[in-house]
Amino acid sequence: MIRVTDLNIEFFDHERPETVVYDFDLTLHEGEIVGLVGESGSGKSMSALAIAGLLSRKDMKKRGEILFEGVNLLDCDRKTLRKFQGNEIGMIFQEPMTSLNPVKKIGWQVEEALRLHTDLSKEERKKRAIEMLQKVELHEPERVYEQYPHELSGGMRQRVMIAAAMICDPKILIADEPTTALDVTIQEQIVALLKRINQEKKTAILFISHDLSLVHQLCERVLVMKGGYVVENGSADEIFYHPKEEYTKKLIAAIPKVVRKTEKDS
Amino acid sequence: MNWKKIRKNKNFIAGSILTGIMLLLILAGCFYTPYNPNTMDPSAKFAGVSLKHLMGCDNFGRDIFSRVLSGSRTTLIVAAGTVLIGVVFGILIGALTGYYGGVLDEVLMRINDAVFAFPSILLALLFISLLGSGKYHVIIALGIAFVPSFARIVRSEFIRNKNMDYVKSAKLQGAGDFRIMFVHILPNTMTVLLSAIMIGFNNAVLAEAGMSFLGIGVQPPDASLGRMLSEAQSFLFSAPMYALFPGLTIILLVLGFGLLSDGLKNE
Amino acid sequence: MRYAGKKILTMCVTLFAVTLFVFLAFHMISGDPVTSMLGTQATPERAEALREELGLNDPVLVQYGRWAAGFLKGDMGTSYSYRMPVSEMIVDKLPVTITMTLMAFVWMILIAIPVGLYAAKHEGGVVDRIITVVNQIIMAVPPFFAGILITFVFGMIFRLFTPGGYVSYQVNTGKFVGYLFFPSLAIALPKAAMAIKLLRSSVISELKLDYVRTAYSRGNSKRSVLYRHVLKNAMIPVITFLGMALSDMIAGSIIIEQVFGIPGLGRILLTSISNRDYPVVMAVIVCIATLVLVVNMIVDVIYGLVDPRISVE
Amino acid sequence: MTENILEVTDLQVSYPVSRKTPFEKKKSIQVLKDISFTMKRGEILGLVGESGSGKTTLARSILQMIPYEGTIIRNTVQPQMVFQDPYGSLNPSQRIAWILEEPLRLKGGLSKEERVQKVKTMLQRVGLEEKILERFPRELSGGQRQRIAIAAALMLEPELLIADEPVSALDVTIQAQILALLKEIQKEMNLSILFISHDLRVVYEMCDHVLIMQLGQIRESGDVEEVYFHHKDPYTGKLLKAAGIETA
Repeated sequence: MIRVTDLNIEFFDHERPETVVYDFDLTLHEGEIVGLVGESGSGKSMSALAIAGLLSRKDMKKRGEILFEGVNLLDCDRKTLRKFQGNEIGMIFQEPMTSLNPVKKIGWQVEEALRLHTDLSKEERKKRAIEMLQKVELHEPERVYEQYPHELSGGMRQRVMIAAAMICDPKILIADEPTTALDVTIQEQIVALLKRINQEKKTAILFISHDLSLVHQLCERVLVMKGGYVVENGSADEIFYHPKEEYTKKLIAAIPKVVRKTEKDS
Repeated sequence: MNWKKIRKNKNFIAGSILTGIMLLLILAGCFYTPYNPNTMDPSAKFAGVSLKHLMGCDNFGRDIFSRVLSGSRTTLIVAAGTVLIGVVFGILIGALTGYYGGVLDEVLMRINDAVFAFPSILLALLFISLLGSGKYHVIIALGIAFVPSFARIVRSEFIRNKNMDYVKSAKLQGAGDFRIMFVHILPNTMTVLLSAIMIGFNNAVLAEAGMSFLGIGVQPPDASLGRMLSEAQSFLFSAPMYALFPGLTIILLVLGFGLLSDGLKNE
Repeated sequence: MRYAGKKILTMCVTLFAVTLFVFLAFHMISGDPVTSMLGTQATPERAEALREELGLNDPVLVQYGRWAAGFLKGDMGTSYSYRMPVSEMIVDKLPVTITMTLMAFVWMILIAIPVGLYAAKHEGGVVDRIITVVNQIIMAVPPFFAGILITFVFGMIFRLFTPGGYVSYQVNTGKFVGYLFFPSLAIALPKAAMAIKLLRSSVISELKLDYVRTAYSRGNSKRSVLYRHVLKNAMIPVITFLGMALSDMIAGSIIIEQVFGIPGLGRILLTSISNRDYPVVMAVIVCIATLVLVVNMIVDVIYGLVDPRISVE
Repeated sequence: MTENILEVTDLQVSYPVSRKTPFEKKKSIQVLKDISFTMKRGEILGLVGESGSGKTTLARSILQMIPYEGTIIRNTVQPQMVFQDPYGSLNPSQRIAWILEEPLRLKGGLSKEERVQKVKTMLQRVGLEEKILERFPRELSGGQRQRIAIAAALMLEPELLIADEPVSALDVTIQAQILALLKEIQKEMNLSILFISHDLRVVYEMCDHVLIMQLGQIRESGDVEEVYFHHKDPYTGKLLKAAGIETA
């Protein structure tokens, strides 16, 4: 459905050009959940932002192709790109705290994509927004609709982000470390929610995380990145249990194992 | 600070050069002025700009260049005194209220806010009408008017810092309150404080000039840029240069400090 | 609403503190008015009788109460030098100061908001750089020097107005406002430059925040990100500044009045300071202080309306 | 040497809630409720909980940084602390040498040379080179900063170290290094460590005993093995499941 070939991203932020993503390839099929794993500075977020069409800085050079419904998102004009953003491609971010506009009501933010991409009337938009808030398992959606971001907890905010990203039924959802800032139990709920959305709507999800064990729980396919390169690419089980690359092995070894010590000792 | 960063900081460079030149000229003016700033020479009344009189002469035939030099010195002394009072008391109040919080903070900050809400010129006018005019009264009046703005800045920096983990570890290591305040936290407020000091200089220069312009600031025989401007206003049509030079001097002084302040902020 | 009430209460408390301070300060320095009133005819008995009559033997706080109550009723005492009620003098001049300051405020907004937004939108472009440099210079111009320059350029060279040709609002309101056109510009220019700089940097720093990225990810155009998302957030610090600028301009009008020969509150204040006409000085300072506090209170309330995080606290 | 280094009995901590008007009754929120536990000398005790569970408040009351009710018996010199954010815990305006020397300066009684010598020894122990002494915290990587923070905490040779989420801000590979370092130092110095974390895997790796906290109360405590594989409290089970740890 979306095919990324040979994506290269270069920066001119400092005096010398600095490449942050090299030869990135990815194909995402309908209804699939793909994980993108790496440590900080591995280029995973950069690649995700590029796919979402959110890298537009002047000091940046991009090469390659991101093909979605026959259009190359990397070099199409902004207007075409905007038609996809929020409509066909939704995105959620790591910090639900700062990713919502602090001075706008939740309802306004959730229905924004509808306002931009459809001709629905105000009432219809509100109806859809409240339905969506209900779907992401927020209690009292009517109340939340009228609230401001600072009145919600971190987990609730991330649900609002998901509702806003999913309101136009996008074909792809890009989730950039959506659970890193949350507690484990909340994290589990959000992951379950993403899984359910994926199953119900056949939305393809690109899940970016530094947490290999979390990615293993959620994803079918995994890409491991390091220093801008994809070092390993395969099914989640394969990578988690039989890693081929040295770096992947190191990553897995760094996760503390919970194995009975009696067994370990013997 | 490293040199590479400074070289890129255009505001800082421009500000340093401008302020440097102005300060050098004013310093030189302390030891030598082409003429005595107060000597009148009827033959040179309204003399134009020439090599003899770099900025011409005023209505009494006094050399404007010499008067500008001596006036800027007065202005700078007043500004420095004002900022000194503001910074010293501002740091004390800001550090104590920010660090300890509680009732002391509530009370002092209420007063502070009340004073802060007042335009400094109005406050200075109030003090002048109580104390009478003159250089030292201006310094005290403006100094008091400037304390709240510094206290606010220092206080918010202290509040930001006191909750940081490095302060907690210093406490655990056994550092006392005063050591934490002035050895651990204060250096961390320097960037913000220096930038505020530069802005303070600016406001002090402008306020002093404004008060002298109104005739309630520095009194003769001290020359003052503001007073020169108010005298020059009467002769604006016949001798526009008389107003231009003191005015330009104020602009250059303020511009220099303003650029420095911006440069320090970006540091 | 609760928040607004709180702010009004704070304002009243501050106003009380300020007036008390002003009263006590002048009470201390003004010495004994009885001696100067009786002059050579002073005998201890007559002085004592007059003191009793004027209530000068009461405790200071009672005297303050009487003064404050009189003030509220519009009785601000009698001017020593003009021998007329202070309230009449002030009521006559207050509209001048208020009109001029409001005009300056409008100038500031009209200049600052469009230019600041334009500069932020085209950050790093040629126009933005020119604006930044010009701005930096204008900020350094003292308002009274701006006034002198304007007098010279527009008054003497282009002859667009007659310096010193002030017309009272009681005579001709149109000409009165016309004359204030340039003085208010002189007050507004340096403040407008500061507002431009603040708005520009506020918008630019808001544009770097996460919620802007979210807005783009929903398909917003640059324009709608700026106007529908960023502007309201970016205005929060600017509103604080505009409020402070307005109170500064009220005070700054004192100086500009001198430059353009406008007989407003500033003129009375200055003559009374040099004449040691304390009832007038006190009244003018309290009036200006009240104006400033009301402005601050209004700004606080607007602030609470714009930023939902404030009103909840 | 099996004496208890820390005995906490019936600890209660509450924070006052700010009142809307001065006429309202004073209210407070209880953040720690009936906390009792003991910690043995030389052990690593894990403290697990989600945000708002009161882990950090517990640490602060042990360090006597906040008022509390109940008794805390500390059979030790002043404990030291390692914080989560290794940037905030190092004074940004000072060089590393100054930061490491400061505890010794505060204690007094040592000459400049002796202090420098001690700093150098400690630097070696945490695996850093001497040239780092002239740098500022902002010039170091996250891992290096956390090593410095550990070194600074150990300068006064404490017997009890409280580590509040010391590796949460670090990448997994760096995390593994810092954990290894902490374990090594703990053995070498016979240090007792109260290890606060939200990460159940890390706690299992590091600790001998563990306390599971929720909403200001201890839900379960005991030997790590016991708690992880035979948990009695459903909340522990929920946490383990959420972390994807299979203990069946």
